[in-house]
Amino acid sequence: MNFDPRFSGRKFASVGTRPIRPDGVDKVTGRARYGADFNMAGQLVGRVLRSPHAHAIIRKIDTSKAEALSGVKAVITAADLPDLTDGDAAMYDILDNCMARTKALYDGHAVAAVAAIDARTARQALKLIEVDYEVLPHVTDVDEAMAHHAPLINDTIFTEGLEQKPAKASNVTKRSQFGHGDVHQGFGAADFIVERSFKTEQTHQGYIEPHACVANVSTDGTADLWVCTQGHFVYRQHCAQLLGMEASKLRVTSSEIGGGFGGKTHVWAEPVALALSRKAGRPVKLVMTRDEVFRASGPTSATSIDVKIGARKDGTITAAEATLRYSAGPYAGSWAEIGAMTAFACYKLDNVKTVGYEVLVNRPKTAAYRAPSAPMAAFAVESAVDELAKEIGIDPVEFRIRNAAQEGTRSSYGPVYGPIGIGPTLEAVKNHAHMKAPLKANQGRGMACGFWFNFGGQTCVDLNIGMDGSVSLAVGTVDVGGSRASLSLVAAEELGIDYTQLKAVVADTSSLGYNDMTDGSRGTFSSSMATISAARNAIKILRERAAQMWDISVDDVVWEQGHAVAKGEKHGNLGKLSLKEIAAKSGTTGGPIAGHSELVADGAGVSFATHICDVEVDPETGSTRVIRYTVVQDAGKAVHPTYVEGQYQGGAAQGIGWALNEEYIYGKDGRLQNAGFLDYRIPVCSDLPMIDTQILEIPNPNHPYGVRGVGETSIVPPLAAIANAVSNAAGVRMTHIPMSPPRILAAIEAEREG
Amino acid sequence: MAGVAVSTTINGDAVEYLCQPDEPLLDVLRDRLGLTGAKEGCGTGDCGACSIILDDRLVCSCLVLGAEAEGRRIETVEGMAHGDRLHPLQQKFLEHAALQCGICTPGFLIAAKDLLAKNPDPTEEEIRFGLAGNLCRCTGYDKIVRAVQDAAIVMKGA
Amino acid sequence: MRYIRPLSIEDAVGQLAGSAGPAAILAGGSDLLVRMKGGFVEPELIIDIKGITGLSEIRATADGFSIGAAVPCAVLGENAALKKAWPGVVEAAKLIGSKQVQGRCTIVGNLCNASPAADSVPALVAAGARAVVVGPSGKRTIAVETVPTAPGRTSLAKGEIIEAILLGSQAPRSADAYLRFIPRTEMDIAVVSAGVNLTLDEAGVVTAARVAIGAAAPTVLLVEEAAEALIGRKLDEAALERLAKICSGACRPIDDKRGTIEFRRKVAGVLARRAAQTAYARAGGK
Amino acid sequence: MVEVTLWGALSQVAGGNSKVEVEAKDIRELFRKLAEQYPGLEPWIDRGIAVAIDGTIYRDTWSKELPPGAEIFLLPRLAGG
Repeated sequence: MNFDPRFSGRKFASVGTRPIRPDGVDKVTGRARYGADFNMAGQLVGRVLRSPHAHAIIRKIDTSKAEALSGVKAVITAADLPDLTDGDAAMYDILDNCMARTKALYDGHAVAAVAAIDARTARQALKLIEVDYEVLPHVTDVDEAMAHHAPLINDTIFTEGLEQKPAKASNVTKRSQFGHGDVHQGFGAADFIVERSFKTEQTHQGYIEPHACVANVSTDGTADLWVCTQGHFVYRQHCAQLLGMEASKLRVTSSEIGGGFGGKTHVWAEPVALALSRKAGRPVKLVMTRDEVFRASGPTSATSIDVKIGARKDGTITAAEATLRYSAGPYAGSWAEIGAMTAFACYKLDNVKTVGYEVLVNRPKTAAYRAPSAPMAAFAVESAVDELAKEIGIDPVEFRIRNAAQEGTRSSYGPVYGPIGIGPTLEAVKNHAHMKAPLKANQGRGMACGFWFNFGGQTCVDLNIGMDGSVSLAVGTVDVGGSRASLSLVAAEELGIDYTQLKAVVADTSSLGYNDMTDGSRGTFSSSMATISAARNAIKILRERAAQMWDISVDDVVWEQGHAVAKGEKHGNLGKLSLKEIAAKSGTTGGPIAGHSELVADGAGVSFATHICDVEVDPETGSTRVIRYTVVQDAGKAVHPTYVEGQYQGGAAQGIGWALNEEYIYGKDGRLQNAGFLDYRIPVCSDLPMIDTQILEIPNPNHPYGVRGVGETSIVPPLAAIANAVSNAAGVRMTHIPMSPPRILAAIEAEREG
Repeated sequence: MAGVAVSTTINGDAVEYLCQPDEPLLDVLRDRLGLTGAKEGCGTGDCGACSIILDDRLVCSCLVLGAEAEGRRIETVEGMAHGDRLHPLQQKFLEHAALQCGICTPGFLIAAKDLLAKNPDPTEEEIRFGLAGNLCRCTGYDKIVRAVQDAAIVMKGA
Repeated sequence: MRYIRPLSIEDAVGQLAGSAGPAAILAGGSDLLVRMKGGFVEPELIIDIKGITGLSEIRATADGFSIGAAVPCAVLGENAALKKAWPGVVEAAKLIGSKQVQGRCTIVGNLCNASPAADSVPALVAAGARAVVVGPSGKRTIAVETVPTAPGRTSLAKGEIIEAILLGSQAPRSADAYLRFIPRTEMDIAVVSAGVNLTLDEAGVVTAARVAIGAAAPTVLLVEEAAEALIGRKLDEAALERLAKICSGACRPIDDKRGTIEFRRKVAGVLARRAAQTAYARAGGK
Repeated sequence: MVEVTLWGALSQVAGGNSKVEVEAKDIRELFRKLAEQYPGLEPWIDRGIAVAIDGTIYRDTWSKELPPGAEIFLLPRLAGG
């Protein structure tokens, strides 16, 4: 298929408008069905038994008493999910995370599961399962896990990426390095150097909807799975592989999803529910409790980062270096690697070096969280950049403008940039009214920049034109925040019809080809590309049908504003045929009219944002209130600007929570202390001000409309922006996220005492 | 365990059900009555996704027993629209894109309805504190607050 | 498991006293249902007291107010007379949980849950509130601060129910105030808190005072030394400083997920000072 | 012939070279030739490598042509939220 993805600079009729989303009415009337809103006849209730220990050998599991309980229909352990991963280490980790095999690796690790006729029976059955644990020493802190004396979590792991293969097993699974130039020389040329260490605590995506699914395995080897997920095709692949099924025989339907933010990108409970259903011979509904969501799903890395940046008196950065240590949970990951790639991506640097270490700890398996790994790196780097600007005596915005990357700059992670938006976001911030708003006593202003790659990936779209001329759009990327609206706009744009003539749905895995998940800010970028391609394919058929109806050559038919138009003098009297008119005759002109697209949407454009934040700090209690907040971000092209603003605001709010109060708190026993929304404190409505947004549009050359992807970048700058604001308000540099009141007060007191 | 027979009124309709003595009203609504508009985000009263109005009081239905509903009046999100006419709050939530994933939306609508019933002309601060019991992880609350402000204007004019 | 809804306090007491297995009183349910959900309690009998005549009312009495055990905290805020007389108690009650929780939770439940961090308790203690206890052997009235004895434990005997909380009528030129510290603006449990009740003479000199600190020890602290530091003085800087110091010193806090020992100690003093200033201003002091 | 820059960990399995020269017209051929020249790279390629061509990152398009003189950068394949 000859689809040209290049940016065309067209004028838009639909794209850029703000209609009501197609799934909106269902969502405001309570009719939309989420993961837990689906039921099947005869369904059982599934529940999971979880390890109370952070690290323990599972000597024996006795399920006999649970099995004997009336109403219990199936009990499973790792033995019911045998290892079929065939040397695929990443899949093995997912399997082991779904159901611990020989060791429980964190508080909350699944060790067994039951399916029973009701929740009460299932709960009772869990209590009857006897697990014989041999408790092992554990480690939950990222720095402690790297120490020589630390308990070893997996003795088969030897650090990858070292020049020589290490002789000893280690909790460090991988070292990665990026950069160019000579940092030693660069620091030699610096007049000022800032060098600091930073820590960030582990946070959770905090989606309001717990993981939920209904699994139904039939005796003929086919199965259905209803689930809230960011990628039902990926879930199908994983579940099929782990259960030894053929992918095509497992139909996965994605429910409406109540938030994911990266946390619903890999399976947890779904293979367990399928295994329970297979064993019980009945459908099984498995819904995590909030406590389970925190203990066993989700979290992002905790980090420990050292940064060193040098600059000349004139404000030119001469060298930048960072060492980043990211916790991965008990399984190998590549989180520090991403941190190492993104850390200095905003700047034009001749000498830069970043080193990342992936660190195993006895905490839940780290999952992606919105621009995974980038916010922590940005916190460390942007804090140091701010401090350096202050030391040199340059305005922090000016300092960043002077050193900002631009088209042609070699990025800190390697390639040379095309057209990018960091400079324009900084210029917009410099001129923003927020920068001139007056500050009162105990208030401070901070700003910071952020970068994210954005992804593309495998994508399918079916566009079917009904005989009445209405259009249904079936997409394979889960709609996490309004993409059915934006994709409908794109289809309307291409077809030249009204937005209301379209209805977009997310198709199940049996109705459409494979799609990567909605991650990496790819939903609108990728599926809009496939939608454009599908629409153009449909238009080709529409033109053929019009040509047939007119009995002229298709080469003489063009598509303009939703109509086939016969071009050329000789057809001047033919008028035009609307999509509706062509569709009405489709039954006799060749059958249904549709456009399909299966493609790899590659070439996603990197995106940048700069945030400004004002805070007020109570110097007697360390309490911080965000009083003003502004997001400036490059969208490439905002297809539905209201939902783009929503992504900017949402990312900022999550970043504010992370910066100020959210953290996993572990006890000395290695158990999570705050597995609930009461003490895992995400921002509430009264914590936040209005979040002002400014959308910049620097087109991505690799998308017909210039779309870049907008979902993730907005969470990258807030940690640093708020840290800079708090540091300015409190008069002391904050280096530990979250900046909870006790940490701020302790820092103020320490500064006061000198 | 003996079931408890309950006669109550839900969205204006007389409803009878049998529930377990320890069964939260939320489970009754969702699992027994098919009213899945109220969501369980936490089950402990910390997220507000299961908000309903019980005898003119905003409550979390996860913190009410089904047995307690005897003889009382329950309003859920399913009862907000009149036929095909959306409640002004529902309409404004759509217009302002005050939802992204939408899981918290039913709870917010119910809480906002209660708020405006008691305070038809709230300030931004009153809206923010009035809705502090409802968590939203997607929007940063900005568009939710604006939708409620706008709905308040419409409702005063009505 | 059974759920009952007695119509008289005598019946409730009888059922509670006669229950063979664990029984639980249900008023607002905002603590009980959470504990049941978490599997921390599994009562065999749930006694819903909201059907009992008078328990859902706030009554003006000859010496003040009687707040029934089933009155939701939201209703306290809607009672103009109570709010005028005891603004500190009302603001404390109105800080418990969300609006949703407000519609259910009660100050008696807050007291009997016996959490060191209960919001309404320091305010009630500062206000000198008393609890009316009904049990198999009759009725007694006790000081609120004697109810919680340790985290999660109370001095109530088997079969005893707190029927109401009594608040006196405020003397002229008296007022109370309550402040707590939470990391967010809403929805949190107090990290530390302070309730202050002051009576002034015409010259603005404190003649009576009660100061209570919450979340700083296993049970609420009635800090008599802090009260003494205020009595006989106007609320000058020196008095406030001394108050803060005494309150910080009186704390016996722990390090936990909500705060550190150092933080609680320091902020207890800050809050006591700020609450005292508010109470003083409310009482007409300048 | 295109010059390909490897990131740190890759260069170690490619005999310590951070830049290698490969005769390849598209990404498919690039991966095949790289695996032939440096067998240590094969497992990395199997796990997934992204290719930046003049600054644009391609994760999946094997058919993408490598224009002569283009800047080719290999990068780890990333996870997103």
